Amino acid sequence: MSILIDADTRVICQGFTGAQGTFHSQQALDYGTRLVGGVTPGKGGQTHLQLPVFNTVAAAVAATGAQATMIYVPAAFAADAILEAAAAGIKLIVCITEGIPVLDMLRVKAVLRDSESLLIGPNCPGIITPGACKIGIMPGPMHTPGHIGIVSRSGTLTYEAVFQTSRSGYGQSTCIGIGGDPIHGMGFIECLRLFEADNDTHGIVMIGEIGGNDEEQAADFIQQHVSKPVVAYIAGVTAPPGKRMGHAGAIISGSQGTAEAKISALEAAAVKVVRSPAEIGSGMQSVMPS
Amino acid sequence: MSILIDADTRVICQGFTGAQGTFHSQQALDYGTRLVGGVTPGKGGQTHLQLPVFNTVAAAVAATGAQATMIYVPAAFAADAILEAAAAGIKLIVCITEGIPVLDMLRVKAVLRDSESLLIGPNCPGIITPGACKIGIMPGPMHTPGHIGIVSRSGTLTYEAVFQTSRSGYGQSTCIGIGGDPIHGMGFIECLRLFEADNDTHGIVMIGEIGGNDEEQAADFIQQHVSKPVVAYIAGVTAPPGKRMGHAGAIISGSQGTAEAKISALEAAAVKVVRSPAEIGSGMQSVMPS
Amino acid sequence: MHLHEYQAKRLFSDYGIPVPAGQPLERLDDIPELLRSLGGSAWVVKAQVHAGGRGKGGGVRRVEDEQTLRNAVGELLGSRLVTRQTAAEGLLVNSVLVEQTVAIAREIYFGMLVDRARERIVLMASAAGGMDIEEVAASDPDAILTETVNPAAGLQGYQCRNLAFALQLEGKQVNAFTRLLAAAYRLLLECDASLLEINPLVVTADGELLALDAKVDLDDSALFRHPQLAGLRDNSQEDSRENAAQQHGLNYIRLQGNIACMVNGAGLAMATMDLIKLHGGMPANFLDVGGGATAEKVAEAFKLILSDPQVEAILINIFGGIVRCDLIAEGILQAISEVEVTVPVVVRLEGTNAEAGLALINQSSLDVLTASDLTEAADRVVASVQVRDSS
Amino acid sequence: MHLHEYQAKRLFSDYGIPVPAGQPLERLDDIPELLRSLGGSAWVVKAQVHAGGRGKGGGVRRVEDEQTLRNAVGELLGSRLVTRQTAAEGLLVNSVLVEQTVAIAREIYFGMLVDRARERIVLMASAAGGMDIEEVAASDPDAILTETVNPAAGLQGYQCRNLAFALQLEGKQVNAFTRLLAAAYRLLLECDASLLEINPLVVTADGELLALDAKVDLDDSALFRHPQLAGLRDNSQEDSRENAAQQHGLNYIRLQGNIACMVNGAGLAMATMDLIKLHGGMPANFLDVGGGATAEKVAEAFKLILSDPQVEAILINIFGGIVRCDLIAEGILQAISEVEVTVPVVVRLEGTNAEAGLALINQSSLDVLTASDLTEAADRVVASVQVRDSS
Repeated sequence: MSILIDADTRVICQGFTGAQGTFHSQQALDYGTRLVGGVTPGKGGQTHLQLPVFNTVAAAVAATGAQATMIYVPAAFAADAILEAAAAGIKLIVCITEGIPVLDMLRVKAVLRDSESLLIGPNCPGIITPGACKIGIMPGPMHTPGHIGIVSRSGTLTYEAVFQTSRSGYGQSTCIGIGGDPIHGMGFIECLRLFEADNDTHGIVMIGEIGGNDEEQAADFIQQHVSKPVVAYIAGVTAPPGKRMGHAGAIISGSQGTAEAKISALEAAAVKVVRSPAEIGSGMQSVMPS
Repeated sequence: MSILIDADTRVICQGFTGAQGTFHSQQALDYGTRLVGGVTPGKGGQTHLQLPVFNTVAAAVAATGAQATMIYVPAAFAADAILEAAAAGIKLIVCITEGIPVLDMLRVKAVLRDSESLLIGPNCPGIITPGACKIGIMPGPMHTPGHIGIVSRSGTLTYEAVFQTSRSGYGQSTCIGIGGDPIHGMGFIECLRLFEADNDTHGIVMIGEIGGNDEEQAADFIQQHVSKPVVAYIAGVTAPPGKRMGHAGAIISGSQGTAEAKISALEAAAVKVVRSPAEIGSGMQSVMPS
Repeated sequence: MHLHEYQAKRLFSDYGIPVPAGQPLERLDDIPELLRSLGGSAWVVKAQVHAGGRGKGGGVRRVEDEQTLRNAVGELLGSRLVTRQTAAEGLLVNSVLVEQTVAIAREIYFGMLVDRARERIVLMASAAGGMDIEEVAASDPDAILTETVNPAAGLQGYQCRNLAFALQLEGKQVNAFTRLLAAAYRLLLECDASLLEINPLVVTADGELLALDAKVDLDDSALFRHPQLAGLRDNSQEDSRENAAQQHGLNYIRLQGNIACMVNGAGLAMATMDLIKLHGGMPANFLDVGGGATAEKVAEAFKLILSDPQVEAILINIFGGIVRCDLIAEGILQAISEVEVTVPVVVRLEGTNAEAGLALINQSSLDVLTASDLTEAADRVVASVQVRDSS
Repeated sequence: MHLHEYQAKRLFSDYGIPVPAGQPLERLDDIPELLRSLGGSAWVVKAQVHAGGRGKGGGVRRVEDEQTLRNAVGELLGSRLVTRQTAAEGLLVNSVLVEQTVAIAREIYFGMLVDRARERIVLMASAAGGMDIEEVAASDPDAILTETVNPAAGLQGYQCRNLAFALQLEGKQVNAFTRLLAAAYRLLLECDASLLEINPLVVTADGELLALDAKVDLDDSALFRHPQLAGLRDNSQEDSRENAAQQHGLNYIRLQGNIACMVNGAGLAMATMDLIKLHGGMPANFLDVGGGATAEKVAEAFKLILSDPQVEAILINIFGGIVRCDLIAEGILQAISEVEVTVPVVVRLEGTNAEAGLALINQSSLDVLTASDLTEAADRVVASVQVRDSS
């Protein structure tokens, strides 16, 4: 078991014939992902990586029954690509592209509200169910099939969590990088809900960052709905206020968004919050039934 | 009993101090409607018809607990007025104004989709529960408290149905003119559902017109969900094709929209369809248990 | 409100939708100047009327020299063009559009409108362009491709590509098509158009896209925010009676029968027509005098009705609501005494102050019949015509 | 990307948002010409830097004759202005904005931005304008009014009126405010602004609305579709090291500590800083070398780090994913041999080909420490500084 994807998930790649799309499609194939084709407008009918290329997602879905997509198109066209996937009935949309304009994402989210499609990202490493299906740019080999669900706003910190939970013998059920953009798809709560319901997930690692209030809301959700052990790490205790959105941003977010506020909220929800990124694995050991 | 409104419904008027708003507010007060105030931007704080005037609907709701609104503002500002009422939490919005641009209504409906507010109209006579509450431009005196629910796309034809059901002794539980604009609020189906659930409504009159396919959909709904006797009249058997929306409109609507198509659909749903507008009352007599 | 092709194409140009080189023309004398600025060696002359089917009606002529051009323009200007979409008397041709000819490789249909069922803007396209698209839709619905626009996001590129690839457009045509659709969408929104149609949208021999025809209808209710567009109205293309009616706040449509009717409310007006038919008569018109029926309005309505020589009787059906029936009755009597009414008039009044209104009419010396209900009113007016016809 | 006030106000003018009469100035010599075209008898000289709090920092001067104006401009141009929002060294004043003075009746705060929590554009207003609005929000949240825009409908008039009446604007000010907000909303959408702030928005003694200050931030990700706006960037207002970093695809922010770090990935970079602190050290910077870390990039990162005289040790933390650790190790060794590195360097490599990478470093003759895990790496780099400091 796993969440969202497994060995049977039929995946396509949007931006298939581009440099990024080609490289990561090959990596996905090598990992065993059931990639069934790709989309590059104007190259429909060609063959790429021995798979069919389609002009549109709708055509790809009709021909292959694709259920998931990974998007590697340039930022200027990424919002359109997400909406195309949703309109074609793709259930899981993984957008790797970074640098999508905020107003584009605002429009995308307004449309997805009425859609059954789930979006992961943008600006994220993607999702992997070890040994079964990899949709994204994470390095496959360090993952181990197992029982920890990982959800993270940060790319390389996800790898750290994977590495440590692999080393400590738990392995991962599914790992999801939800991305750090201000307006994004699935958040902590949606992922936590799925992990809680997944029989094969025995514990959860959640990795947050400063900014926004997603972690605070996740803490509320954990307190009410999550029975499985959760280990959290929040990056940015020493981070400078950084490039702020002027006064208005500060007014909107109020006191929320600091690492300390997030850590307090999570600890109040009985989450094991580790202060060092090196303690994710050992933190998990301390909360898992032996 | 009745649907949507009763003697306790607190009503405000948007466009309160204008000519139309003033006239019909006075008529509503005379009928016994619990009108609690009105809105005219810039005239907040004044008194009109011995009732308070507010600058915004939000202020009116806060001060009066208004639950319903009747809108008499000019067409150019009517969409804004509807959205203002919805944002202020008004549950029943009755828009009398005619001539609202179609694209404005498109935007209004897109927003109302996510709202709990119900819209009646625009370009409609409004809604009345005889003897209890009148929100609209229908003449009050001809209505009689009773047990027939009336829903109609046409203004004066509603009056015809009211007149005939009053004369034949049934009276009306609630009468709703849903308006004839291409993009409008509540349709036949929403009203039929409420009438079906209302213990005080024993029979239903439905008055349709050529154009669109609301009547066809209502026929489907009646077949599946309405147990009470329904009498229908469809205006426009002899109407010329009229001002059509070019080819595209014809393609979209296909064979639907003619009076004959509507009559067939309704008769297939065991609705008593009368061919003469003079037979609404006698038609009701023929289907009501005596 | 309909726009003429040349007006729609000017809008197209403003929004970046490619159209053939062309200019409108209203006077024969302007031909030399037009040819100097337009250039070219072969042209198409297109009658500017508010109706489709112009080609089969002889309103579109291909010419290859100035004299033939002059002849074509001379024949069309001032004539009345009859097509399958016009009334029998046709429509007056006040202007023509002269365009350079185009080498056509293929013809596509494109349309965009506000769809009342979906409550969304819908795009439609078909590879069967240039043909009677309604027939295509009826016989082969799959030949019509549609895309629905979500207002929160607006028209998206993928929607244009879905249509483009389904139409088997190729290479740079896909992007050109996408740009064209984006421009059309912007035009529809910014001008409050209720319909925008390009039939045919052609691919030229050079592979370019070009709007060979152009149909734009504007939302009358939104004209208040487009004063410049409102100025494009051409009243010569409407029925003169309907124009006159509009000026007096009356909604009038002429029909083929002999029994005129005058009603308050569009639904009741349609129902009254149906009723006349049901009782064996033929309605001569649809006429809604609206809510605020005054004596002047009723008088104007009489004039309008009587200007139709086919009318042999009049049925007045008023349901008094806000409008009081006694005031309406006074208006009727006053109008009949002013306008020379030579045909039988049957009046049915119901609602507010109906009895007082009927009493006024019955007491008057004028020859007006009253009816106590709708059925009686219909019977009486139909009978009055039958009597007249058999006499 | 921040805009200068004068740039933001030029945009305001383009969109119909009223601003005081004013002109930017970069040279003292241009004063006479400026005064000729601007006119007036009293002016405000405002230093153009990317920071708030200019008034209290002495960056805004009121002057009433040409000589005082000249003195004020002379003092400001070329100086570094320090405010509560700048670093200690302040920001270079390359230009000033000279405006006619305005008689102010009251001051309002207005802001508009993309709110990540609501995923909507949000408008904010407060009667407490001209003040430190963040303090107002913290001490009296009810003093901040908000309206959220539904993207399917866009900003509505009632939302503007809700704010206007709550601010107790009167008469024609309500419509003026509504027009101003509609213009601001259009600007935000059409320019891909992430923030638009007017503080204060003043009501003048004559009852007119005027944007006395203007702050516009643009979405960097969207600049590709606004080449003209992208050209407004003023690099002199950014930290020079951060500018240099950006040119090499590095994300660098300078901090106050002495232990530099070089990391791939923003999250891991923040975590590495946290780790240094947790082990008793002070991070000198945030530095994300990104996904495609090449030898050149690593070399540039070293140069950047070493240009900070406070740096006493360097921690390199790389988690190899797509990037192979052995290639990174080669890059590190090559960079150290090229750049003169005089401080201790601790390297932690993990992930793809980590062992090969560590072996390369351990086999080299260069003085680089390796660590087998994160904790050891942090311990070692903190210890190396403590040894140095105590020696």
